This record gives sequence, C-alpha cells and structure tokens, in this order.
Amino acid sequence: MTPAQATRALELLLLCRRFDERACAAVADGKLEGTVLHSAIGQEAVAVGVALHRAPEDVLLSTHRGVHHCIAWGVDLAALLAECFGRVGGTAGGLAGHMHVVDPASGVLGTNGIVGAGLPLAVGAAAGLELQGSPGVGVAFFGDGAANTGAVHEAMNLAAVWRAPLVLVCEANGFAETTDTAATTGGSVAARAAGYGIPGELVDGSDVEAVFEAAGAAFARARAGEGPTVLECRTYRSGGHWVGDPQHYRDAADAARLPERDPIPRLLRRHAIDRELEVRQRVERRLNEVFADVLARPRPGSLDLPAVPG
Amino acid sequence: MTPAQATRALELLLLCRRFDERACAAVADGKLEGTVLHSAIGQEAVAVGVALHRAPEDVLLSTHRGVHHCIAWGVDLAALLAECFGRVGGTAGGLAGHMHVVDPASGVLGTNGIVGAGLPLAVGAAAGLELQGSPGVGVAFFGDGAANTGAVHEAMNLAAVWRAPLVLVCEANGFAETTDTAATTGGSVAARAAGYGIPGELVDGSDVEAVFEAAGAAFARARAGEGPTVLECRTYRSGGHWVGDPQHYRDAADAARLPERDPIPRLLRRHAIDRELEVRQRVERRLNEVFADVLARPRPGSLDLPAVPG
Amino acid sequence: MSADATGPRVLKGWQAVNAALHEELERDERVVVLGEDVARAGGTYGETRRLLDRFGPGRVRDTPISEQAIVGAAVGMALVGLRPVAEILFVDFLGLASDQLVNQAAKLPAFAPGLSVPLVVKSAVGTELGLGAQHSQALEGWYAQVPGLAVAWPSTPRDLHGLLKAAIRADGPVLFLESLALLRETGPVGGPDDVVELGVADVCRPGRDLTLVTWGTMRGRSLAAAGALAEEGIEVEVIDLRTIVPWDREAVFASVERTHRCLVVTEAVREFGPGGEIAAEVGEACFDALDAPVARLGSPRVVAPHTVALDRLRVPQADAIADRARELCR
Amino acid sequence: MSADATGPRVLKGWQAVNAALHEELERDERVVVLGEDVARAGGTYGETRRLLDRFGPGRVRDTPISEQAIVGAAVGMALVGLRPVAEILFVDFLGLASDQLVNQAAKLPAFAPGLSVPLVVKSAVGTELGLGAQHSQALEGWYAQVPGLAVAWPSTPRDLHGLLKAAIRADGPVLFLESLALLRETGPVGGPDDVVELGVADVCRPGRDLTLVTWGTMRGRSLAAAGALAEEGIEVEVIDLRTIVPWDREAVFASVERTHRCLVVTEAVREFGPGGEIAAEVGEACFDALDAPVARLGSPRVVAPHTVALDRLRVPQADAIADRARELCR
Ligand SMILES: Cc1ncc(C[n+]2csc(CCOP(=O)(O)OP(=O)(O)O)c2C)c(N)n1
Ligand SMILES: Cc1ncc(C[n+]2csc(CCOP(=O)(O)OP(=O)(O)O)c2C)c(N)n1
Ligand SMILES: [Mg+2]
Ligand SMILES: [Mg+2]
Repeated sequence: MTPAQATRALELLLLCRRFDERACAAVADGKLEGTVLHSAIGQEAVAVGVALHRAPEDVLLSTHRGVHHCIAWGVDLAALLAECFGRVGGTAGGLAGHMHVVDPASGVLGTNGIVGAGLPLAVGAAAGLELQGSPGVGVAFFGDGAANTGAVHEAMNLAAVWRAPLVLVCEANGFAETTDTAATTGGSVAARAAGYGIPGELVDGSDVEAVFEAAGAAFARARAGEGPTVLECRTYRSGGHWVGDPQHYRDAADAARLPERDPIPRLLRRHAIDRELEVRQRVERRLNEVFADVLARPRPGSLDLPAVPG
Repeated sequence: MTPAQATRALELLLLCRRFDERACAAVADGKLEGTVLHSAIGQEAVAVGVALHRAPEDVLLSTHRGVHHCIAWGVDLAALLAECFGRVGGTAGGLAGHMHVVDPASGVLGTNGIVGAGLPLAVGAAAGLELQGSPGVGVAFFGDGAANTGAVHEAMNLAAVWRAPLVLVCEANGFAETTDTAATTGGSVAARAAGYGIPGELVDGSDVEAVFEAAGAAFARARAGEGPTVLECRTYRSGGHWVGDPQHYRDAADAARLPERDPIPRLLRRHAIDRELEVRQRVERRLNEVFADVLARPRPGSLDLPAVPG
Repeated sequence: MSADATGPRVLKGWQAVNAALHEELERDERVVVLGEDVARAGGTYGETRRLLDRFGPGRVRDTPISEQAIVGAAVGMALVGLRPVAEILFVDFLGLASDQLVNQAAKLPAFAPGLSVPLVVKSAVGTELGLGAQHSQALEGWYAQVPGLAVAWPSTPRDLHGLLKAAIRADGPVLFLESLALLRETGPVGGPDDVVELGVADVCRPGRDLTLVTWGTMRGRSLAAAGALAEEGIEVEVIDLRTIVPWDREAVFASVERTHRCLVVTEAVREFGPGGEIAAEVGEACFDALDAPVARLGSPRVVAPHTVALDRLRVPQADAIADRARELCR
Repeated sequence: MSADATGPRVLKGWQAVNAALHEELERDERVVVLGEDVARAGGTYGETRRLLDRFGPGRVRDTPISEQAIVGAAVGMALVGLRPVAEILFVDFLGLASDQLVNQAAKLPAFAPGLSVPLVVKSAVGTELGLGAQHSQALEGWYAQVPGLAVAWPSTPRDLHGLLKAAIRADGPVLFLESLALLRETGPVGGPDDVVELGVADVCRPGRDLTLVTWGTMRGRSLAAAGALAEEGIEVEVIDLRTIVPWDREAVFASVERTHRCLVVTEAVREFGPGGEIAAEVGEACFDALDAPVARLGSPRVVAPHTVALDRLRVPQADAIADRARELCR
C-alpha cells in the first residue's frame, strides 16, 4: 500500500466504524422505534481492502450486514443513513431499509435480506457486463454462514463455468446469528473453491493491507478474463448479530476481543499516517452533518398504493 | 470379490441389463402409450457394486434414472415393472411411475423426478436411523449434473456436520440430458467432497469390482460412525437421456462405446464364473415371467379422488 | 375470549409454543426439532428454550443455513419413523425449500400405500415489525393449493399451543405459521392435553348481522372492529379459521346462512391471495342466502416497507375492517 | 379462431416460440437466453433451435442444473441492462428458485426509483403427457399473488408468439407459462410485429347465456364444450384471459353483465387455486347481475398420476365443462 492508499484506507475504515457506532447508538436509545440494524464493527477491513480496487463500472452485491460495503463503495452517506432510519431521501425513499439498499449510480446492486442470494445475482451481473463489452467486474460479499446455502454453491459453479469476472469475498466472522460457523460447516470456504476449479485464498480479514493485496490479485484475474476468485477473509464481529442482541450464546471473552482484532490500530502501527488527526476530524465533521441532516428529516408519510383496488 | 460375490454380481448386472433392455423395447414399440422411461444401460456396475454391501436396515434414495438401483436393492421385480408401465400391483398401484418408486419394505425411500432432491432426504433418513439406534446406513445416488444443484451442496455439508452414516454415490456418465457435464461443471465431484471435510474418491464405474471395493470402505466408515463418503463413479450412459431420445447432441462414436465400457464382460474376464450360463438362463426365465405377468395386468382404472368437492 | 380458552396458565405466545414443544418431545420420543439457532441458543425468539438441555443434541439440532437441506432432512427423518419439527424462521425463506415441502413431503404418501410423512414446518410471518420486504410476507396462499399439505395459522397463545400439538401428532405434513408480532402477547393456555383439532374454526365472537372470516394476525383487530361496531348496534360474528387447509366450511356456511353477509379479512395480498377461495366458496354455497356480495380485505400489491408505521398502511387495520363491515351491513 | 388470429404463417406451438425468440434476439441485442439444454441442443422441445448458431454463445447459454443460479443470474443480467429469457423447463422446478423470482426480481424495482428488472422466466406445464407428479403441476396461482410479477399462460401458437414478444419487451419480470402438450399443435401465427399485449383477454367465442373464463390448456376444451352446447341451443361466451396478472377485469365483468352467469375453468387445483380470485371478483363486482352463483372447475386435491389416461381423470375435460355449464344455464 502506498502512503496515499493507506491514508485513504484509514479514512474509509473510520467512516465505516464511526457511521456504524453512531447508527447503533441511535437505534439502541430507542428513538428509532422499530428500526433493525446489523452492525459490522470489526469487519471494516474486508470492505475497505476490497473497495479500494473499485473502478467506476464495477458492481457490488452485498448482504444483510452491508452498510460498511456501501460506505466503502461510495454510496452517498446521507441517502444511506436515511434508508437505514426510514427517512425521506433514502436510496429507496426510506421505504426499504438497510437490507434493501440499491444505488445503481454507484454500482451497488443491492444489500440483501436473504442469506446467500446475492451471489447468483453477481454472476449474472458480471457476465452481463462482460457480454456488453464493459470493463466492469462484479464483487459479491457473503458470510461464512451463507457459504452453506445452495445459492452460493450454484453461483460459484456457474461463475467458474462462465469464467465470470467476479471477486467473491467471504466475511468469515465465525458466527451465523447465534451459531458458531465451525459447528455447522464442513471443511472451509477457501478449500471449497478448489472443488469448482476456482482459486481460493485465506486472508487475514483484520488486516486491511492483507485484504488489499489479495483483492488486488483477484481483481487483476477478473479484469484479465481469467474468471472468478474466492477470498475467505477471517474477520471479527465485535457486536451482536443485530443491534440489541444480548449475545447469551457468546462467551464474554470472545465478545471483548475487538482491541486485538481491530483493523484500525493495526493499520496505524504499520503506516505512520502523518495527517491522522486531520482524517479523524474530517470524518467526524462529515458524520455530524449527515446524522444531523438525516435525523431531522421526516419519515415518508405514505406508501404509493397501486390504483387497482387490492 | 469372492467367487460367490462375483456370481451374485453377475446375476444382478444381468437382471438390471435385461430388465432395462426389455422395458426399453416395450416402450419403443409404442404399446405403452405415454410411458416415459430413463434407461441406465451401461451404468449397472455402480448400482450393483454398492448394493452388494446392503444390510436389511439400510435405506436408498435414488434418482430419475433409478430402475437399476431398485433392482439391485431388491425391489420386487413385478411390482417395479408394474409401476414403470402403469399397471395394477405396482409399488404405487401403477399411479406414480418409474420416477416415484417408493418401497419401504426393501428400504427404497424413493426414486425422484427432481434432480438432486434425494440427497437432503438421505441425510435425514441416515441421521434418523442412527438416532433411533438402528444399524442402518443411508445410500444416495446422484448424477454428475445433479452435483451442481444447491440441494446436493447443502446435503453434503449437513451430512459432514452431523457425521451422518451415509454413502453418496455419483454416477458420472458425462451427461446431463443433452449437455456435456464437463461444459457445465467446475472442478470435480470427488474434489468437492474435500471442501466439506468428507473423503471423496474417484472410482471406475464400469468395473463392478472397483465399485464394490470403494463402496465397502465407505459402508465401513458409515457403520463405524465415521460419517459420510463421496464416491464419484465414472461410468457410461449407453442410450439416450430418455427412451426414444434421438441424441442429435452426441457424436456417433461416443454412443457406440458400450462394448469397451460394458461392466459385464469386464467382470467375466476377471472371474471365470463356472455356472455363467445357468445364471443367464435363470435371469431370462425370471424376466419372462415378470414381463408376461405385468404386461397382462390391467391399468388402474380410477384415481381415488377425495370426497371433498375440488 | 371464548370460555374454553381459559386454560390453567397465562403465557406469552412464544412461551405457549415452547410449552407445546416440551410436552410433545416428552410424550413421544420420535419428536425431534431442527433448524437454525434452535438448539444452543433456544431459538431466535425463545421458542425452543431448554429443549437441548432436556432432550439432548440428537433430538434438538442446530443446522447450517440450508433451508433445502433442513426441510429435506426433516422429510428423510419422517420416512424412517421420526416426527420432526423443522423451523424455517420466516415463511419468506420457504421459497428456497418449496421443492422439498411441495414435491417431496406432500407427494411421497401418494407413492406408497400406507406411507405417511409426519412433519411440521414451523415458520413466522414478520409483518409490522420493521423487518422489511423479505421478512413480512403472508404466503399461506401458496401452500394452501398443494394437495397433501395442511396449513395452520393460529394467533392466540392457547391456539398456538393446542394447534402445534395437533400438527405434531398429525400423520401428514403441516405448515404451521405464527405471527411474529403476536409472540409477545399474553393469554390463557390449556394444559398438556389441550389439543386444538386441525380443521376446526373458533367462532370467537357470536353476531347476527355479518360473518367475518379471518385467521392469524387479523383475528385480534377483527375482534376490535366488531367491538366498535357493537356500539353502533351492528353485531359481527367473527370466525377465526385457525386452520386454512382443511378449513371449517360448515361453520362458515352455517353462519352466513344466518347473517346473509360475509367479509373475508386476510393479512395476505387480496389479489389471488387465499381469501379468494373462501369468498368464492361462500359465494357459491350460500348464493341464495346472500343479501350483499362477499367482500374481501387484504393487503395491496405492494412490496412491504421496512418501518412499522408504513407497514401498518399496507396491512388491514381495525378501522378499515370496521368501515368495510359497516358498508356491508348498510 | 377469432379473425385476427389468421397470421401469415401456420406453425406448431414450439415453432411459434422459436420464431418469437429469433425475432426478439435479432430486434434487440440486449435479449439473451439461458437455461439447461437451450444452446447446443436447441432446447429439450426444440424451442431454441438455431439460436446458438445465429447469435453466439454469449447470448445463448447452456447452464448447469442450477435453477436458483439460472434465475438469479438472469436477474443480475437484467440489473446491468440486459433482457434475459431464463428457461426453467417445468414450472414444478420453480420451487427451487422461487426466492430469486419472488424475493429478488419482483422486489428490486421497489428498492430504487426507476430501477427495472426486464426478465422472462419461461416454464412448461407437463400435464397429460405421462410425466408424473413432479412434472404436471399448474402453479401460476403461487406467482399470481406476488406483487411485482406478471404471469401469462397463452395456449394458441399465435398467442405463444405474440405474448412472448410482449413479455420480452416488458420492463418488469414476467412468468411465461406454456402447456407442453399444446406445443405440438399447429395454428396461424402473426408476423414479427404481431405483439399480443399483456393483460388483454381474447373473447374467442361470443355467446349470450354464460361467460366461461379460462386460460392455458383449458381454452381448447372449453371451446369444444361450447361447440357441443351450441347444438343444444346454449350459447357460451369463452374468454381466454391469456394473461393472469394483470387480468382483463373489464372484459370479464362486461360479459357477465350480459350473460348473468359465470363459470371459471382452470387446470390448476380448484381449492385455493387461481380460479378463486376470478370467481370472488366477479361475485363481488357483478353481484346484482348474477342469476346463479359463479361456479368453478379445477383439478381435485390429488397428486398427478403418471399415465396419460389417468391424468385425464384428474384434469377437467370438455364433457365435464359442458355438463357444469349446462347445469348453470338450466
Ligand atoms: C435464507 C436465509 N436464511 C436465514 C436467514 C436469517 N438470518 C439472517 S442473518 C443470518 C446469519 C448469517 O450468517 P453469515 O452469512 O455468516 O453472515 P453474518 O451475519 O455473520 O455477517 C441468518 C441465519 C436469512 N435472512 N436468510
Ligand atoms: C431440478 C431439476 N432440474 C431439471 C430437471 C430436468 N432433468 C431431468 S434429468 C436431467 C439431467 C440430469 O443429469 P444427471 O444428474 O447427470 O443424471 P443422468 O441423467 O445423467 O443420470 C435434467 C436436467 C429435473 N428433473 N429436475
Ligand atoms: Mg458470519
Ligand atoms: Mg449424468
């Protein structure tokens, strides 16, 4: 990573982290009655390390825990937050919520409330871009729990057969809601890629530079027409499954390991980012504006009901 | 294989082959108006090599091309043929057809018209037997085309996680209807097994003894509580996808390679089966009775319609 | 609340389900429970609490996120003599496993005389909880048209308990739906023998002027609407079908013969939703008794929004039910 | 056959579909076809013959047996500007891919203003062909209740050609069903511009005594029944909806206002099947005009048998349609 890339990485990591922390706090204090959010605190390096390779024509398929993907991919922060909090001006006018953020302008073809369902979409989008002569490639995130769905299997095989220009990124955080992935997963995601004849790599998902390197190679393969790559990024889910999850199922020690797994201090240890304070302040100022703006917005008052009765 | 096992293998191979040839002939000459059949000529060794290890409590989940599985597993030949030809006395009274043969008494929990769908059933049946203290294990056949379905993926992972006593047998005949499996499959079935932490073995599916050996080890693992095994049996589909398929998609040379891929002469070359002629005559006599009996049976005249209107 | 609902205990909906599971697993060793987060965590909404500790990992199993394999394995277990309860958290996810429920579970009994597939698929409907488009669909109308499947959607704690017991004891596959929003509501629950038979409706409020047929989430707000109309002198008979397949045709026809008016209220979409069957059957069977057309209220053809407030604009509410009923009785 | 059906050419049903695909792939480079056995083999029933040779492997793609990935990839292609036609050979297999059609294709347009998902899923219904329980189900009733989806089921070669063109040109997802048994039947087919609009019914036989509403396989045998009744002096008006969502309410209501009687005939199961919606709507909208209850004919709640002869006992036949119509007109 060059110093400029490291600075950019820091900014995106902080944007993801602070957006997430502020959004969780707003939900936790109950003012956003009925709003559901999935926090990605601890998993930011996977999104940022991949997104730094993004070209304008590239498209993203995300998951139920995808706000950090959207931030790293460049979705307008106010539109994203408005959609999370059900306010006017959201990517869907505040009607769809964080699991249904679609922002074609930035190439985000959607977060998703159905685990694993984004991967078949990504194969089609990637193949469709290639067919139309676009240089764009597809990126799809999926969880270690999602790896056991039929959708992910069928998509990986189809991607291999069509040599689709695709980067498949698994955020292996060890959990699927309350269940340890190890207890419900035979073998591993990276090992399974070989079964489709696709390169599969294990990456330290808490190290934004390691993700950046691995993703760089994967994007290069895709752009060179060499087909898909699977990156299994071992990362850490700091909070609960959803905001407010008491996490009875998790031993306290594991829930407190953010300090040692946090990608932000790890980046700063390796790259002395001279204008670090300036970056932090820029992030805070920007989020102050966005949160103030969105929290002051009204909720969409109506649902555009179709004319035909019923 | 002992001489007795070789003789038993020959008898089952001949029963499968001759039953199949006679059934196809009956369908081809049009008397069985509207009857659909999938022939397994050339693939008999996979069924027989596995079935020779069958214990009374073991259960079988089969496919759309599963008549040879049923024969090798011991389904009553007349009941099986009656079901194929839609005659009274079939396993479902002649109402369900060859893709829906279920014979609980012999442990056949069903052939299946949905590609891949038998594997999740097999995982549950195997786990269910184990839970109830039965020594029975589950056997599921699936095609190389079926290997690309979500059902097969989810079932293999679940089988691994539950350490289900299961033998998963892929009949890799190189085809899925008209499509070459190679053109639609990344990697291979045996390689994919490793991705679930399950042993996967490539077997010569045209050699009943090779199948017998590999299956023996797999049954032993299952009976010892060591979980599932995947056997990818490379075999040869002599006929078309369904009886009457003109096979425009297949080059003539490949369609004529039964002689070199036929498991029956291969077995006889290795085992001088002294009473071979006697075995052949016993098979013909038995099939003469069965076909004469079933072809003389009436078709089920009615459909037990429910009392409630509509 | 009708008299017989005064069970010996008062529980929340999820506790009623939890009690039924404990009782049935204890009563019949063939009963097993499988699904995502059902064992160690006691279920995403508490419904399987303490089952793992009491009955062990063989009979209470967490699974990977594999809806097809969950339902398929349950069918396989049923084929070897077990009585599985498979949880698919939201009925919206059943689109991933419909083949195993529709083409395997519902059809296997037709393939071998005497073969039964005793299986319960238990799913929630997440409406009006801010969960959004893919967690808020009432899809009972899909499975109601599948020969071989029974479909139940109780709403009170008593019926959740009693009908789940009936579904587990039934010999065929049953889709058992719950309104997630109602699992926090409290009510009387019967004892371990209080089995609510499948196919029997609950005439939860007698009335002479209009027969309102409903089920699931709509029961409570239909009763509220009836209460409001009673003050205007309009007596609405509220019939909660509780079971959609088989549904209690006799109870509904007998009521319409008396009231001469019928309103069907569903959470599911109105157009091509399950309410159409009830309206069409009443329209045909009670043609001569009807003084007004059979009316239907259901959700419009829109994708469910993700905030509670907006979802309440989509799904029928008590005031809309009262208005439509009042119109019919004019 | 109504006048406008006399196209310039006479083709079999599968040829009409093949012609429509050739014309639309030629007209619009965004149109692509994907599915099992569709490219090299020209389709299991010939519908995609010569497409691969003319338009190449980029736009005409064979796929693995992966129904979820086939429909999902088609949705992904639509999201980047293509107009895919995804073949799922039998609608019975759509239970494996319902999530991609229902929770992705049908909902994505609601998540971003102006976003459209132009997609056709083409599936056959295999009734009365000896294919058995998992290849003979009419499941349009599932998808008809999904907001965001259109559902069409034409039966004549002309309509197969014209409606497939309309479905490919539509900007939203369309489930396009075909009766496999009818693909061998011959009939007039329009030219490359003969687009049959979605949502417009075909009053294929005028009549004054009864309005018979049907679609798909039942059109032909309904016309046969009407022909037989004409000899008894009973004139049945046969309306083929051709499109189930959106369906031509005006055409049906106008007809019932004239005939005062209505019979709905579906191949799908009667109980909770799609015919219920038509009957309930006619029962409500034409209540005062009806001299008899709206009747429905559909398949009973049985698993489809595998022989042609027995399947004809399950699915309504012309004589049963004539008998029911005669009863209504007495
Ligand atoms: C098909 C499907 N099954 C179940 C759920 C409920 N659910 C939502 S998130 C989740 C866990 C997903 O785990 P993973 O894929 O590892 O993602 P993570 O939450 O760890 O980011 C589950 C089971 C769902 N949304 N979709
Ligand atoms: C889910 C599903 N998709 C498609 C079909 C149609 N079909 C029937 S058999 C077949 C080919 C299966 O190939 P394979 O699994 O290799 O079995 P084989 O025919 O070679 O024995 C297909 C595509 C089906 N029956 N089920
Ligand atoms: Mg995870
Ligand atoms: Mg094959």
